[in-house]
Amino acid sequence: MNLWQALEPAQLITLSICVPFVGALLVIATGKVPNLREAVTLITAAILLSLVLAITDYTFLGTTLELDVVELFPGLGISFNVEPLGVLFALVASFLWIVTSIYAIGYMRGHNEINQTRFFCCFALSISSVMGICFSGNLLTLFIFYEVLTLSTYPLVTHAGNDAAKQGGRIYLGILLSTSIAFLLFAILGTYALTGTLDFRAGGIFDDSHNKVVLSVLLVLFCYGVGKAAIMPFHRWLPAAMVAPTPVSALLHAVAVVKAGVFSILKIIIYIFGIEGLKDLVTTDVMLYIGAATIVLSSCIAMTKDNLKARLAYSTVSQLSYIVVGALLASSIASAGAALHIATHAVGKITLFFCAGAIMVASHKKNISDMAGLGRKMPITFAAFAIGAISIIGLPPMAGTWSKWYLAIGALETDKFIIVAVLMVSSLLNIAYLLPIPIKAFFSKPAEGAEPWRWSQTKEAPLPILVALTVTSGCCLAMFFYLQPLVDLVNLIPGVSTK
Amino acid sequence: MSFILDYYNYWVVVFLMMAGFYIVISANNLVKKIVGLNIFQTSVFMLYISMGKVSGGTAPIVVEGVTQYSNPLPHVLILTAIVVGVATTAVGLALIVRIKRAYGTVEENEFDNKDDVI
Amino acid sequence: MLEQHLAVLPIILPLIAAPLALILGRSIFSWGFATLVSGLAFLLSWQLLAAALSDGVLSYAVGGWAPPWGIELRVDAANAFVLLAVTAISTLVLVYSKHSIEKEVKAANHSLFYTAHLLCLAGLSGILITGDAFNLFVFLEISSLATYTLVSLASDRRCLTAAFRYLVMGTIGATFILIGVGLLYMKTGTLNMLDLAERIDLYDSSRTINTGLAFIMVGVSIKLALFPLHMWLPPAYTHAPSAVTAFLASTATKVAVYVMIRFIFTVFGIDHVFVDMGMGLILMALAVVAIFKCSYMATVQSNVKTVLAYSSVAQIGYLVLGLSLVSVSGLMASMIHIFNHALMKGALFMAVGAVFYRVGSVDIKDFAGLGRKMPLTMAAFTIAGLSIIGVPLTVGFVSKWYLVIAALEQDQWLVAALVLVGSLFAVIYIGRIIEAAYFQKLPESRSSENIKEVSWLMLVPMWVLVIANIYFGIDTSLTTEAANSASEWLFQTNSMLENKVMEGEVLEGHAIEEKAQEVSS
Amino acid sequence: MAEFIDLVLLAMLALTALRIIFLKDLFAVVMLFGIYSFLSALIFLNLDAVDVAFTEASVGAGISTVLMLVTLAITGRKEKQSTHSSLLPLFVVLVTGAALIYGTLDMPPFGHPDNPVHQHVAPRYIEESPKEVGLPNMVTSVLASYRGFDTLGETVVVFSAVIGVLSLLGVRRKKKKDLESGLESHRVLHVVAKIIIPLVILFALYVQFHGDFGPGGGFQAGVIAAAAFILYALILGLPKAFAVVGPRFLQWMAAAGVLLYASVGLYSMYMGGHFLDYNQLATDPVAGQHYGIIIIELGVGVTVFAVMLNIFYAFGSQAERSNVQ
Repeated sequence: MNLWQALEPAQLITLSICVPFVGALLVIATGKVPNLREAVTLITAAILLSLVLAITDYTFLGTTLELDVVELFPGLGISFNVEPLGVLFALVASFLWIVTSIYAIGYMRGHNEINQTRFFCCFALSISSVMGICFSGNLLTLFIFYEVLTLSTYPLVTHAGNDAAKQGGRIYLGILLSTSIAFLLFAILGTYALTGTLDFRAGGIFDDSHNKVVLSVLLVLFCYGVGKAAIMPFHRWLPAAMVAPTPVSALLHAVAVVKAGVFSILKIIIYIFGIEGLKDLVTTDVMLYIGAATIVLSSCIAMTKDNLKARLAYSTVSQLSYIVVGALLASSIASAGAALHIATHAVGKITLFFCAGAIMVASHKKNISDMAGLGRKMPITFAAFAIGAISIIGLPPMAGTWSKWYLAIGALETDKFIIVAVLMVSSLLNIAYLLPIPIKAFFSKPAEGAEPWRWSQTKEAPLPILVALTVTSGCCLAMFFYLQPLVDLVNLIPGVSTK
Repeated sequence: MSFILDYYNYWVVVFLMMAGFYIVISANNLVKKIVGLNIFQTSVFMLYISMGKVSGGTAPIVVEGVTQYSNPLPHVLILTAIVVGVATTAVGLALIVRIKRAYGTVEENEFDNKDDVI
Repeated sequence: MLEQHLAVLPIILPLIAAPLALILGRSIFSWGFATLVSGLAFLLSWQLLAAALSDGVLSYAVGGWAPPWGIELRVDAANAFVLLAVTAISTLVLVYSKHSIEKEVKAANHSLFYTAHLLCLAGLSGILITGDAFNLFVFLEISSLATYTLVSLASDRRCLTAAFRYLVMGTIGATFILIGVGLLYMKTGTLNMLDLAERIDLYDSSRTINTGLAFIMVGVSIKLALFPLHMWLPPAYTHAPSAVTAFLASTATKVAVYVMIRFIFTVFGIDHVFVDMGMGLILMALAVVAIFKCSYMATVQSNVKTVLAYSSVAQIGYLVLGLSLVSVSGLMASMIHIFNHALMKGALFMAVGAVFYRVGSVDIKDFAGLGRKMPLTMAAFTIAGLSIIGVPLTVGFVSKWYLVIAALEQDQWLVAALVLVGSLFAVIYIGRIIEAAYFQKLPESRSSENIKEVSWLMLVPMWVLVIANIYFGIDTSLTTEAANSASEWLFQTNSMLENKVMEGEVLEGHAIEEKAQEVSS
Repeated sequence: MAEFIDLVLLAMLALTALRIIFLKDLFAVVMLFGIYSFLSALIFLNLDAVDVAFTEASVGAGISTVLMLVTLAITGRKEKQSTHSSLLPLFVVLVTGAALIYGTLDMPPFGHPDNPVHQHVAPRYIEESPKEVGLPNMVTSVLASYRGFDTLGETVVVFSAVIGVLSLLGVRRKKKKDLESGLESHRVLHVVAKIIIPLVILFALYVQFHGDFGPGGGFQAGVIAAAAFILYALILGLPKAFAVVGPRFLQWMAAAGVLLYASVGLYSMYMGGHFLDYNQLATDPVAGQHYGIIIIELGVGVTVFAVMLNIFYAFGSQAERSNVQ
């Protein structure tokens, strides 16, 4: 599927970052003509996907793609280096961008949102920076694109411009920027001061000569510095970001931004500390149990939320910590599970958000308690919701099964039975807070006092929305049966294996 | 005793400087602050001139038969410094005149009641 | 001819131009003339930096009298670098000030404004270049007097009290420096800085010398607004005309920081200052307190100029922190930040001045909705604001990077952490303004007013600085090279001084400097 | 004997300073400051600094005091009681003073010929300057030649001061002639003034050109000449003084003085020397020094005269304005 054979392989990296960026500029240029603007978005997304597929090809062929762009400091600059984990994330993000774009067109028009040009522009910009994060060759580059991602999503969060949106935006920017500057940058600088390099290397850049206590502190700083991974207690920004329009919540706060966070942690653990090196650090276990606590606690919080998006947000917080826990288990199979969870959780959660948005557009309902009986009016939507929910819970025949499977095996291998227990409990909690929603929607009657005249008018959401959520729920199903390419990709990561 | 003879001059000068400095930072009236500033500076000038003095020397103007002159360099520096001082004084006083016109007062504690001084 | 006099020209060019600008009289002529002269000074300082980087040091004996009898001008990589920043900002601000001044200063005072600006520029250049401690005092007073004048030219009456406070504090500072220089002179008999450096070591443990050092340090600290001696700065920056604030914020305090560096590294020697006197710890503590206290103050102000003024005091904390680390990389971080902070604050204050030009007030609430009305100005503000925060690909990030690396090099992990945590305040105080500009609606009362983008004469200098913020944030080679050779130069001079003491040999005249030059080449 | 005089003068200075601290009547404060200035001029004289004494007497006791008095006429003569505590200032002053006293302990003894200041740099001025520069007054040699750059800076400082004062106060030409200004009705004063003023100007010229040989020079001469015109303005009123030399003209004069000074430097650069290298001005270096010093002293004198008079004009017209009100 390589459409770009004529090009120098390394140029693909440049293109995959520049294409969405140029797309953003074109969106501004064509802002006056909505149809053209949306066409630009879709075409850009399609080109990007083809680029990433080409990069995937090269990765399977074993070609190394490296690119040094500019030297910021002596011997240190923006440089890119494609490795399998990044490719996996890039695949997920670029594929889901197309789907989300289709969805967003339906949603934004159906909802008559203001400032649509700014919306699509920032959207493309954040995808551009996600690509930068995926392919970053050193911590500095990762950090730079991480910050660009934070800044370019800020206007999306505050999109509505009302007080709630501004408050949400403040929390969002406040937590993400603060943690990244105070912890992540500090950890990066500390790493640089210790080792003199920031390159991602197989097996890590630390060795036995470095003080283990300092490294332990650095690990904590990295974990909390990547605020996007939403480890408690720095998870508040994610529910706060739910004030954004649903497509933003769907792609960015279920996929791109949050996954950029856990991806960064995974990448730092694999390529900076090294999975082996992690085992010697005292804080590994500490962070592991904090991650486990996050899984359980945020699931509990999710149960109490009646607002659908808020419930999904806490669910996301919980699921993100699966990946963190997988990474911190310091076993090759758990790491593989963590990497796969990036993909499987992405399709599952985005389906759920799509459904939430569809409900909002079609019936203007936000609260779960109002949705009883809605399933009969919107069968496709709620069917998709059920599929997504089952995938998140981790039951066959949905994609989520595999990643949880590997995570559990990893936990067993390392004799961390508490983690196994946490995984089980969490699955039960998932069932408790996700499944009742479609069940009630299909089998309950509308609550008393619902406006009947309005009720009768409710029908399925616009076509683009339905297309999008059908595709993603289809993916949940398909990935259960056809996960092998992704598993192969994950097995290419040094030190990580599903066996 | 010779210790005192050697240094009494400097000590008194230090006292004078500090008197001027005290007026600057404690005075309530802006004109008095400027007076204090002048006293402070004039006393610093004395420090400089004192160090240029040679016992038994004369003013540094060539006169037949004199071999011992006081050091001319501090004198030059202080000539310059005096001019700098009067320049500052003039600008400071001009500011005071304008402040009086704008606020109706030149007493420091009266500004605070008038919302303006940060 | 030109090469021979390169060192003196950046001083005398604006010095001579100032009276001419007064004679020209008409606002437009003085403006054009002053801008031209400042631009020439910029080109000269560019030459000067190139010469200093290739040849090491340029010494110029004014009046043909050899130092220490005459006054010497000494240009090295360090002061040429700062001079470049000063003249560049001056030129840009002058271009900018034409319209800004028309709005904020009475028409009758326009030519006086440009005269005072040139005088200030001449004073600052003189402070940087001179190699004579007393001559430094004279130029300090030229720039100070011009500054008091510039501050008091605004139309709001509060500028008067601000200028008066500045005048009193500034004069106290200058007098302290005068006392300090006097004490040094008393013990050494010389005023030439290099000569002083050589002779001070002969009297190493002298109480008089130490007192002199203390007085010079306190005096300079007042001038550079080091916490807690910064009280004059926020009102002065708040109430001065916007163009003046943009100029002063990015140059005057930077020059004072350079003076501090100059005295510590080339006159007293770091061993004396930091080891014997323990100044390093004091400076470091004050710097950290400045960063936190003043950053916090910046977050609670409502006037945007005051916000940025407090931010400046906090940034001075970073500058002082860098030099208090006593290492080549720490000093280099300070030198880079001198340059970078000039770029950031210049752009920010210019943007705020543009808002004042259109809206007539710079309270945060007046920024509401300006993102749409003045897109270019607010975009400039946003980018420069991100630079203050230290977002990657801006100069702010480069500064912070070097400062933290320098701290970590000395195993000062706590200081490094504090630097980063301190910079979080910038997120708040810049964020408040940006949020108001982009995510609040223009108040109803203003919608009828004709608020639109300012003229290109104000936008171009602003955007030149903004682009410089990004350019030097990506291509750091120029700043790094200049700052690095500047700080290495300062350290070499310093270590030469110390070696001399250890070997017990007394080098006469400028032998030390020649030796240092040999080593560097 | 000299030490004794010194001690007495210092004691009087200390008393004056103490009195100023506690006095609330500002008129008295300013008069005492004038006295303080005079006393310090005497001390300078006693310490062989004749040029400095001359300057301090004319500036500190003269111009500064006059300006302060004019300011008082506008702002009122009573200081109000301060509301804030004076403990903090006292503490700051005590600490500073203690530091200084500590610093004096290692100072070279007062007046001792072996002190470093008399051993390094200065000996060359004393021994060589009569030959190198050719003037008997070493202070003038150092001021105008060795440290001519400082003096250029000093002239520019004065110029900056007038820029500041003019921008703050401005000089207003009065339109209405109806108000009687000055002391026009005092006939006796008119006559005396008309006799004195030419003498003062003559003296100023003497000081200007005799500065090479005895105490004096451009700065003192400028101040004295300005004093003559200030006297004129006081007695005959500002409008009449404006008719003689107008404020606008004075602005140009102030600028011209600075330019005259700087042009000497530029010319010496043109002749192939360094900036302000007077040796280049003539074939004989000593003659060149002499030409250079005369011209730059003239520049200083012109600027100082123009600036001082213009500052007085500015304050004077403000005072008249407040009288009208």
